[in-house]
Amino acid sequence: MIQFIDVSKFYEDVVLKDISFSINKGELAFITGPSGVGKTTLLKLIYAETIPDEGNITVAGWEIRDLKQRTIPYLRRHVGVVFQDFRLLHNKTVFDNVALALRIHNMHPKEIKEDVNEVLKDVKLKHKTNAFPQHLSGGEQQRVVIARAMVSRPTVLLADEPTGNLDSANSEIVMNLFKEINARGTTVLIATHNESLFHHTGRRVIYLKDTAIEREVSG
Amino acid sequence: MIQFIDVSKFYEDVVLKDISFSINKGELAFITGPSGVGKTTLLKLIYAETIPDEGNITVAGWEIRDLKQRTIPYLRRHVGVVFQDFRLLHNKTVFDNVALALRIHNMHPKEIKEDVNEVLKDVKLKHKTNAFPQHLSGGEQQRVVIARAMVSRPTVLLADEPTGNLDSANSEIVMNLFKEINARGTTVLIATHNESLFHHTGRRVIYLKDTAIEREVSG
Amino acid sequence: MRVLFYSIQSALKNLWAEKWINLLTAFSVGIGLLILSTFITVTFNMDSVLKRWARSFGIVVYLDDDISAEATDTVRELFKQDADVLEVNYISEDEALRELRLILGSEASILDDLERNPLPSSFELKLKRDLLIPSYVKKKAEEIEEMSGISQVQYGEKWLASLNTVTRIMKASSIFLGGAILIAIIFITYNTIKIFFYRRKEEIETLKLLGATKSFIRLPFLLEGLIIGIVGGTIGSLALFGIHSVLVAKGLDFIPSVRAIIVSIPDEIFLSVPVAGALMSFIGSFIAVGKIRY
Amino acid sequence: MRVLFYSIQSALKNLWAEKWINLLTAFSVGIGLLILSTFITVTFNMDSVLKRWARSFGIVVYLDDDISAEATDTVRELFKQDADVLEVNYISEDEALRELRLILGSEASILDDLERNPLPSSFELKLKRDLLIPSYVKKKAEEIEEMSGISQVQYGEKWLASLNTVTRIMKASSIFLGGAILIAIIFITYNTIKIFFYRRKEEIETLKLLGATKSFIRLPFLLEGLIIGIVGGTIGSLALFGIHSVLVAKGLDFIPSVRAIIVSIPDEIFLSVPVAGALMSFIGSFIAVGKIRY
Ligand SMILES: Nc1ncnc2c1ncn2[C@@H]1O[C@H](COP(=O)(O)OP(=O)(O)OP(=O)(O)O)[C@@H](O)[C@H]1O
Ligand SMILES: Nc1ncnc2c1ncn2[C@@H]1O[C@H](COP(=O)(O)OP(=O)(O)OP(=O)(O)O)[C@@H](O)[C@H]1O
Ligand SMILES: [Mg+2]
Ligand SMILES: [Mg+2]
Repeated sequence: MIQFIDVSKFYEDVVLKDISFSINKGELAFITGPSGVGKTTLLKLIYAETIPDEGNITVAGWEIRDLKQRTIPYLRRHVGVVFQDFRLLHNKTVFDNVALALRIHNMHPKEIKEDVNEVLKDVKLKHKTNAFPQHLSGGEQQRVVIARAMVSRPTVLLADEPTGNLDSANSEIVMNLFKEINARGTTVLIATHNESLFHHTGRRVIYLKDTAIEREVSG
Repeated sequence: MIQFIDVSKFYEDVVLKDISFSINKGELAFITGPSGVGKTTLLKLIYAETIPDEGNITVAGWEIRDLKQRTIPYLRRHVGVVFQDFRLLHNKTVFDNVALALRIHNMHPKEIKEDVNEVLKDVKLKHKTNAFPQHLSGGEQQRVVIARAMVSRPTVLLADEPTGNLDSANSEIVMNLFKEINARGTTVLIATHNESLFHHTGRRVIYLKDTAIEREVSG
Repeated sequence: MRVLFYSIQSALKNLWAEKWINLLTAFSVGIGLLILSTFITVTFNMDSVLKRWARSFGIVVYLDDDISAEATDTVRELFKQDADVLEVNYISEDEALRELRLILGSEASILDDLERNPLPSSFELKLKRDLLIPSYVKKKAEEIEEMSGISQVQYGEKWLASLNTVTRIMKASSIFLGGAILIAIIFITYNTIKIFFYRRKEEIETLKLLGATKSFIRLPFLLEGLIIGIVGGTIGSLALFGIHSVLVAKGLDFIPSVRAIIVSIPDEIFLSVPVAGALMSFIGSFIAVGKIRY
Repeated sequence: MRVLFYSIQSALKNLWAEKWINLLTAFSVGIGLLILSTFITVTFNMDSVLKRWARSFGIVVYLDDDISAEATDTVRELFKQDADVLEVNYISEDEALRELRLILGSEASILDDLERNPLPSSFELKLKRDLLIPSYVKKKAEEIEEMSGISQVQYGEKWLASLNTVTRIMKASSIFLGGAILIAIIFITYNTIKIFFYRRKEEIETLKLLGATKSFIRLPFLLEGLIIGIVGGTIGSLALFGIHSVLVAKGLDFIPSVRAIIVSIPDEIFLSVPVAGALMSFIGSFIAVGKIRY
């Protein structure tokens, strides 16, 4: 589903160097490593917010290299992202923030309403449907972002530090959500430094260190 | 230094009800509780981003109730805040983001330069001085926010989930910074759900639950 | 076609959310178009007035007092064969006197006491429009004066120079002022749409990351510009119509030429103004939205 | 006073960062001021032309052909005592003939053949400026016609009506167009500063939380507006000066009254335009920044 072959990314410094790995369809895997190692960068490469300087990336059958400006939106519709910095719109309600992910598919308003309400129930935010993001706590905002990433039923779900703002109780709720989504067939890739998320799960964990993959283990 | 007397805050629901506590000058204390309990709201009350619906708050000798629009800036100059949502300016470099906290004091450019460079060294971001925030990792951004809150040597330092984006190694670096600032005489109040931050520190911890203070203990 | 539906919905919502700034934009566009269309109308009418004036410009060739009928015919034939000359009119002594009588009006009675007609006969020549250049006309007049049987050649020398200057200044200022106002109109919409664009910059970035196509992002802004332009144009058009109606109703017969400049207005302009407004504003919002890159 | 230093620094930096939009704003403000100042100049000159015309307006009172010298004196005294009358001029038969001779110019020779002067003597009356209302003048003329020794009273009835209409229309359109352009100018700057304000909205929110005072936040925007206005006004002023110079150089002596309208221009206007630009733009940016609340 996701394949990296000798991928490198440089900014001022080398951030990622000769990264190769592949995540299979239906898998749920983790990427971990210290702050600033390149976890977010790696995810950005997957949904084409940034392009690799070397190597090849394939996502859900799309060759990132060969994507035209015009086709990037269509790739992104297959990739749901829980952004580390949320990217919620402050002038839109929780409902509209989540609905946006469906509106850009030009879905029918009635279907949108049904789907959004369902997913807000899943993340336990039904009671905040008409609230604005800046009126939510950090943990509540985190869950809105997860809802938005889920609602369009993407082929691939990327989550960047999805429990950074959550206490352990809420972290568990969110992790259970990811497992459920994964069980329905979505490939899930989670970037986190929170080791308790993957300890004793038996899922694959990719450890990044100093621009390279250090090891891959079962957590 | 910080005193709450029967403070209540309502949004659509009751968020905080009859909160009373006081933090002494030179103390380092924690506020904890589940997501959405009102930790951020409590901090906002301290730096007057929002006003209490009931009760009295005193901060560094200022009575929040009686503050005039005109005097709010002067209170805030005594209160450094590490915002949960960072509030970094994307069109300014790391240096300028931190310097801003001094520019509003109308400090001399030369002094500003010295102070900013020093504090960036403290948070281990000297090499990112001229980078832009969106080019930083989540953890690096977190540390820029801490640097900005520290640089003006506030009387009170508030930190809202300051380790949410940090792995354990970086969390420790940051916590040591807070201890140092505190040792220099600044009163520090940290809101977090990360129990490992206050376990076995012997510092005071205020537990919030369902709109009220559940208990105060030594962590 | 649900993209269009969402775009229209979004455009209308945004227009309504910022109704004051939008109204002010439309109003400014309207003012610009009002000034522009007034200016165009005046220029347009002025031009036809100038054409009329140019048509009335004649070289008066006075014949010798004692010229014979044959000699007069010879001169007439020469003029008729001249390619520069558009029209030749013979004014006999009697006609000249009759014209003078008309000019004098109520005081014409003084002519009754005359014993003989003191006026000479003359030819009035009209030159082709594009030959009405001061230097050329001067040369022509001198040539004619050399001919036999001619006593004197007269024409409005200063008048002709002024005609030329006015024509040239009008053309130059049409281009300058017209262009400047058009740029200003485009800019006004550009500015407003740019505000909206910046205000929603974060939203746009997020939309891109969520997989929105370019047209999904751009269409609302373009539609907003278009609507602002149409409303602005309509305001301008109505204002023009109002002012024009007032002027006509007041029956300004102060200076006939001024009246001609103000009063005659082509009907098409009332439709053209909103169309021009829509076009300019569309261009403005098109530039404001700019290139969208992923 | 380091606030001011930082504000100027920040304003200049922002102005430079967005130089195109700022230049376009200044340019639009300039165009607006150019149109406005041209319009004011024309109105101003037009007004003095109208005043001159009004001064030249006279009622011509023709006396009976066979009136005696004493009767003429009586009539003159009556006019002189009339409070409405500003000036009384007696034109004898001989003077009337001399004037006609001037009017006829080169064709005056026809008058040489006259045996007796057919023209009547007359008084020309000038009325007070504020009495030049069509209905009042009409009544006056009728009263005079009743007096003994008077054969006929003549004055430009239509002309007077037009003078009144023109004056009224000019006043109305001054207020309307002038006001509209001023609003448009204020709006243009408002719009641009609003863009900057929105673009830095996040920054402003953050500055507030960091403890910035209101003036620290507002000053840069107000300074930007001020500078844009001054630059725009200077553009407008230079354009006005340029156009005026060209018109004067071309020596437009086409229609003397038009010449008078275009050519005379008070020097102060070249300074007033930048000042007006600065003021309008300052108002625009002041509104754009709005009230800052903590
Ligand atoms: N657009 C960019 N331009 C320049 N440097 C960048 C850019 N984006 C990231 N970097 C740098 O690349 C490195 C990796 O950043 P990245 O955000 O991928 O780290 P991360 O593993 O997600 O860290 P964290 O756990 O703190 O979020 C950092 O040092 C960052 O400063
Ligand atoms: N401006 C507001 N308007 C309405 N409701 C608000 C506003 N700010 C906060 N709330 C609500 O108040 C409650 C407490 O929010 P707060 O941000 O203080 O929680 P928190 O303890 O910081 O949570 P977290 O750990 O998730 O950051 C939440 O339910 C939130 O939705
Ligand atoms: Mg990251
Ligand atoms: Mg919080």
